[in-house]
Amino acid sequence: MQKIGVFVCHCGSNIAATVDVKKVVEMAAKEQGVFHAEDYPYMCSEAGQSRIAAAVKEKGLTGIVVCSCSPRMHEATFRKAAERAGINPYMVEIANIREHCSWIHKDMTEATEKAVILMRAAVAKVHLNAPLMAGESRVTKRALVIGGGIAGIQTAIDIADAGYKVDIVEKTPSIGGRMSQLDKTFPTLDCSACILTPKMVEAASHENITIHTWSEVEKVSGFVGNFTVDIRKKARYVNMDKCTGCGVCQEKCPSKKPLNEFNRGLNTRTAIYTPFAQAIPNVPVIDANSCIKLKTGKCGICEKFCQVGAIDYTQKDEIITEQYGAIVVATGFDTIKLDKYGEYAYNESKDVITSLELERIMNAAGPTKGHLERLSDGKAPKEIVFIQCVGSRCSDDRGKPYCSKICCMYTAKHAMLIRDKYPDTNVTVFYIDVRTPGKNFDEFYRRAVEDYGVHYIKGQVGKVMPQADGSLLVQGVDLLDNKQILKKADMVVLATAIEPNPDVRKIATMLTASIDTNNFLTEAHPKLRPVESPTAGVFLSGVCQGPKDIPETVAQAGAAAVKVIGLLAKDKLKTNPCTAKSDELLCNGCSQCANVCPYGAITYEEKLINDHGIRRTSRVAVVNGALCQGCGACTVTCPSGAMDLQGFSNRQILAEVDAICR
Amino acid sequence: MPVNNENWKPTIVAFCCNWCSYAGADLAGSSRLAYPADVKIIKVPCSCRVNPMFILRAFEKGADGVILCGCHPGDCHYSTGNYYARRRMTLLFSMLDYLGIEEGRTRVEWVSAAEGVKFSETMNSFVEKVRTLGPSVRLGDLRCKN
Amino acid sequence: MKYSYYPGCTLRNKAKDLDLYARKCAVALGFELEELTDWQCCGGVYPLGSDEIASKLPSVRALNDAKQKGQDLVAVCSACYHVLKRVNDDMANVADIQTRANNYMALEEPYKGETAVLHFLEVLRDRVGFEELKKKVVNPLTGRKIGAYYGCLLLRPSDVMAFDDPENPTILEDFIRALGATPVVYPYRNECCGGYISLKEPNLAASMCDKITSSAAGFEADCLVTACPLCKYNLNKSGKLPIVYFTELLAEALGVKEGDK
Amino acid sequence: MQELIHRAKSLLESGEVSRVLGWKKGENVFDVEPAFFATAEELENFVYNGFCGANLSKYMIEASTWEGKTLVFLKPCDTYSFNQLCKEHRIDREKAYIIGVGCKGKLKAEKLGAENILDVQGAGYPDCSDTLKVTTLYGEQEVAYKDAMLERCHVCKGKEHQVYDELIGESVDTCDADRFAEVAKIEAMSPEEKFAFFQAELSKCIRCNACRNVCPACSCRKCIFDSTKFDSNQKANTTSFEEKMFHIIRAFHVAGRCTDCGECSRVCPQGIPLHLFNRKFIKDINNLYGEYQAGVDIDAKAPLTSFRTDDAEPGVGRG
Amino acid sequence: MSKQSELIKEISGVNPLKCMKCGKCSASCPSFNEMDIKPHQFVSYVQNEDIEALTQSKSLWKCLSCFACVERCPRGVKPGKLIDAARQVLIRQRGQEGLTANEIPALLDDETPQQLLMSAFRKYRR
Repeated sequence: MQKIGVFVCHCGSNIAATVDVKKVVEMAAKEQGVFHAEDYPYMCSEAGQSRIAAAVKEKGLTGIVVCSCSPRMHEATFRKAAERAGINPYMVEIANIREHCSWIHKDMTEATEKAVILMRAAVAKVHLNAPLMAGESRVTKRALVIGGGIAGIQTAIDIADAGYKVDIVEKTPSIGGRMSQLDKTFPTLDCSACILTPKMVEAASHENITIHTWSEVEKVSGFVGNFTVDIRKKARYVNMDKCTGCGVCQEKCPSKKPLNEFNRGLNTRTAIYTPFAQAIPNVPVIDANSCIKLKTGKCGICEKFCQVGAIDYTQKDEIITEQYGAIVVATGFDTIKLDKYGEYAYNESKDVITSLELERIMNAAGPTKGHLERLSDGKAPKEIVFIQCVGSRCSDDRGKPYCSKICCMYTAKHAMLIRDKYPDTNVTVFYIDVRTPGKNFDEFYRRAVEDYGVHYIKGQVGKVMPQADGSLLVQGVDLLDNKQILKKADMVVLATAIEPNPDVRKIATMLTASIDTNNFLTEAHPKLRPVESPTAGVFLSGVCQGPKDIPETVAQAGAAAVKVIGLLAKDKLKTNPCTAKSDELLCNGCSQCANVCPYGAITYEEKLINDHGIRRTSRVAVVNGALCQGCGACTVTCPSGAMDLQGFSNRQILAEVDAICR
Repeated sequence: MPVNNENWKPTIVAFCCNWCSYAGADLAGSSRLAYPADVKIIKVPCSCRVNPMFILRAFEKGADGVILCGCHPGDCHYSTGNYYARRRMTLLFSMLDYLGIEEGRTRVEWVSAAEGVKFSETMNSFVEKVRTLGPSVRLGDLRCKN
Repeated sequence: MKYSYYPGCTLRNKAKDLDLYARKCAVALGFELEELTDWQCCGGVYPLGSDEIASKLPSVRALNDAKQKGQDLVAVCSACYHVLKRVNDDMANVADIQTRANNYMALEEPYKGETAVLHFLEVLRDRVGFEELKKKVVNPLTGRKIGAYYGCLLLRPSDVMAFDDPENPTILEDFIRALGATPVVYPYRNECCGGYISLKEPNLAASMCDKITSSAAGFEADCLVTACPLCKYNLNKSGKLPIVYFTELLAEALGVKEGDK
Repeated sequence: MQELIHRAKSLLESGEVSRVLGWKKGENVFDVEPAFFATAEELENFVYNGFCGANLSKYMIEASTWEGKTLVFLKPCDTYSFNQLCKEHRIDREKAYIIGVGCKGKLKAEKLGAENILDVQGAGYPDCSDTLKVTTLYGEQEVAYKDAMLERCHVCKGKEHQVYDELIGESVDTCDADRFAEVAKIEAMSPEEKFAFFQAELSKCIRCNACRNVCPACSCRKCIFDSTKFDSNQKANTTSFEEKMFHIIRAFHVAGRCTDCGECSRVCPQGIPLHLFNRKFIKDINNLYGEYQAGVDIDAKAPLTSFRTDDAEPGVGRG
Repeated sequence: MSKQSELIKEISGVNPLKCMKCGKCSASCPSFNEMDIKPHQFVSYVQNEDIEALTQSKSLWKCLSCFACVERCPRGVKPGKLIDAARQVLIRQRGQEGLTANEIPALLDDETPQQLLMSAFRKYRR
């Protein structure tokens, strides 16, 4: 039999103005098992909390009901207060008479009646509460970063600098990500490689960082502080320890057909390749789909020319298993496919390109060695049309409903760079809005217009029509002039929408991290916890969470690192004690609960059961309290009622139901 | 048995998952979006914690309507809980309909933590519906032919 | 294979070739077009107003007749195909139109968009197959450079028509290729010929058609092929290129054009 | 029948099985009950005839805990239950030697006017014929076999055994009705009619628990209706919650697991068509989540422990 | 007036509030130069409930129903449906018709297909 104390908060006038708190106290005192009831203006205050402690001492209370604001606000506060007063924190229940009562009802009688019922439900529940002990779990002091772009690199460096080990898993042969493909960066126009490469080198040479390139996360199990991750290290066919990165193999490789991914497929590469000159590690991989030796058994030229004997055609994929305390997702983005945007003739004309392709064309290491030229005939374009919002801000199924955020700025950058380097080339930008919120951003855009003479037209393009003479006829509209425009162009650049890397869905599933309708990872709270995923121990860095530019990405990467450091700095974590528990006397061992458990927290054991003196060996469910997150899916699936949830037991919830319907 | 008694107050139990719908109800509160006091909320960790027995018990003890609110499908804090809840409730409601229990006394609504307005509107419309149906009698009388 | 066939009013009259060759080619390709009895004119344009029911009824009747026979419904004229397909979509997916149309029709069993509406070209692509068609060609049109003219009605709105890629379709090009000729791709092939406007404002239609034929001629097309009598009529006025029905080309290639015309 | 006894004896003698699970003669020709037979002598009381409707699968739960193998006779429809129990780890397949017995439809004694029956010709195995000759106190009469069959046999799931070690005897697919016709008929009723129908049926219930005891899916070590976990047992069988909701909760607990073996309706002393609850769930599951027959595939995901992201919303289709 | 704008929304099934004023409709329209009120403006006229101007606009008779704007609109607004609805409001309510029977013979030639007549009837008349 519990001895329960009921504490009713006025919350100043927030509650007391609508709920007759004295009446609630009066009614509480009449409830069975209630040995103490009082009200106080601010229960959450220091003074309010000490009243609880005093009552516990004086009346020997075993359970506490606080009628106050939402448990989401102060449940933790009152649990701590109870603990200080010497009772188990899980003997506290909150009746939410503010958000769910006083704030939404006007009539005092009605609100008071409801508050009394909510109080009764909480009292009924506390009668059945049992002390729960939060368990502890060890924290593995190592972090995993998935994705080796600027977001992943920055997060890894920050964590490593704090003294913790970090592994980066990168799918492609080198770290560097999208940023390594860019030519210049806005709004400062500094060279992307010049600021990124030192970071790549720093990561690679950091004693606390291990980089797994050409690798993918295969499987994730465990929970915050204790993740176990299988990493597939794909066969590189090149011995990392022996290779000196001399590049002879690439010069000699006779297979030259595969499209160069790094150059967005604008040219080809060899079958053995490093994606770009500053690649880290500077060790090539063999693309098994194109390698003549691996496909036919004949060739072997690279092996012949490799002076250090680093080529190894017998390599196989390897799975390594590592333990981590925290995981950071930094999987970045790609541009959307343009197959559904036939009106822009992207698939029909080589001279209609995406902005990311233009980055490669402008880049000195790109397919045209940095010369701005048409891919169809190599001629210098004299008229270039940029089209904004291609696939962004679309509510139909062709594109994405969101603003890709970076396009306005990089288009201004491209326009400016072209006008600077090729003053006789005209640049026209069709835009819907120019969005430039950011430090020095609008100034940058204005510079493109005012100093560089870039022609901005407010309006969209309806159709791009390749002409018989090889030019492109652009049919658009100038909304401010209210005129339709037919413009002959030599090149059309599409500000193509960005979308999260398609792999993120697979990774999110493995991590049980949630994802929104656009495949962006969801943050735990959009404002207050923007770099944490709702899954404990999983953090977000970069565009996988939402469109952002480089400075924002780096800032978020640092923020994610801080959260990881905060976690790894702890030796042990408290676990949620409101977990499922199976009564082995009742368990049939039918496995239905395990089928619905999202965490793999339920296993089965053959156990010797002493059923009121009768001994038998039975197959019974056992819940791993460290894995269980307390959703309760198993409890409803269990036909015999053996599985119950601590803190939300069948009897507790039924007692609440009964109290409300009484 | 619809009653025209203006003063009749239905008893309504709302099960709300901790992560989305309970927070949505909090938001309705902090936004001062009124709904009838007939609604009493029971917090559960996830919509999948709601055993059909809880719902039947509520009716048996005198509830006139029971509503279950959870995270939108795809947004479950526990990834998949609401999908199981959805199947269970679909079958339970279909069974109640089969038994001739008035539809409209049970409902499932997905309400996110950001949908205070939806929470309030849902409760308003649900209470309105239950009011038109009057006190719940049938489930209690299922085994008591006079 | 037997299909219900909806010729449409123009094919009874000014576009007899389009109809005749379609029937002949069907025989040559081994399928049967069974003309619906008592079909009524589709109206030529799809009634856009969501509250228009009466003007949709002739299409519903044709669709329901095909359903009764358990056959897919084939049209050759682009406009008929367009109207039939869109009305069918309404009957399947727009509850209000479905209810009201069925109330008018008072059928034994309500019509709910069960019939599949096919354009003759779709029959060639999806049922016969262009590879198979190629094998049946006896007079390959080798050396001919033919521009496909799609116009609007076959392609748009693509969410309902689902005929081909609305901006870069390939079905007519594949068709031309199957007949042994060389397709000419030009950007105006899915631009409007002016449609009904040519009745009252022939000059406006002419200027539009001129853009189309000039563009095709610029890409060195010998002729344009179309499935629509109105497109043919409008385009013909510009006089730059000969305009032929696709069934005529098909008949020629299959060797069934000459003789008992 | 002699063949079955013969085979049982030889398996017992060879020591391959330690006991036999079958049906035992009762006082009357239609009084047949499940029984374990430990010796060849006991097998003299073994019977297999048209009244052996009882599904023996559930008895294998207990038999699985005993030493040695048990020979069990299963009709085609019983094997679904056997499989389902294997899936739920309640039965050890290795502990069973299954003889799949032929079945030509089982009889419902009540349909023959049970009380005065002295003898029924044509109900035995293998002499099942199209007509039954019934000898009663008041003389002889003839009944078409089909007319005396259990409801479940009219919606027979088929003559194939889902699991067995050997087969003896021919089976006949006796299905001549739509399994879901009755459910559909009720679904088409007005809410008032539905309620009146079920109220009338459920009011007959005397809470004898026969349905629960016979049900192969209701095999919990301790039923929640007898458990403290739901506060439902304070006053034995008399709390009104339990009384009113028993059949709904029971149907829900077996939803997705019920093989529709029909034992509940067969044993109900009040003649309540209890299968109508289970079949409603099966019909909904088939319609909403794809065809699913419990007990066919041991590895299949059960409908209530799986989901699709585009599942129907609760209440959809109810207007 | 507002009643008429409601009617237009109802007939067309279009929600003009979805428009983000990108101009893609006007950029796609083959009759743009013939129109006094441009496709992207249809939406504003309905929003502003200036139906009078819309129904008097010659744009009503210039739209070819080619669906290029419908196809390419990124917001699902479908301006072509709006203009058709405005045309219907006009011909339904006032009996104003863009084509009279007397005019027709003069407009025909030997080749005129039935389809043209049918379409024109549908477009210009009730």
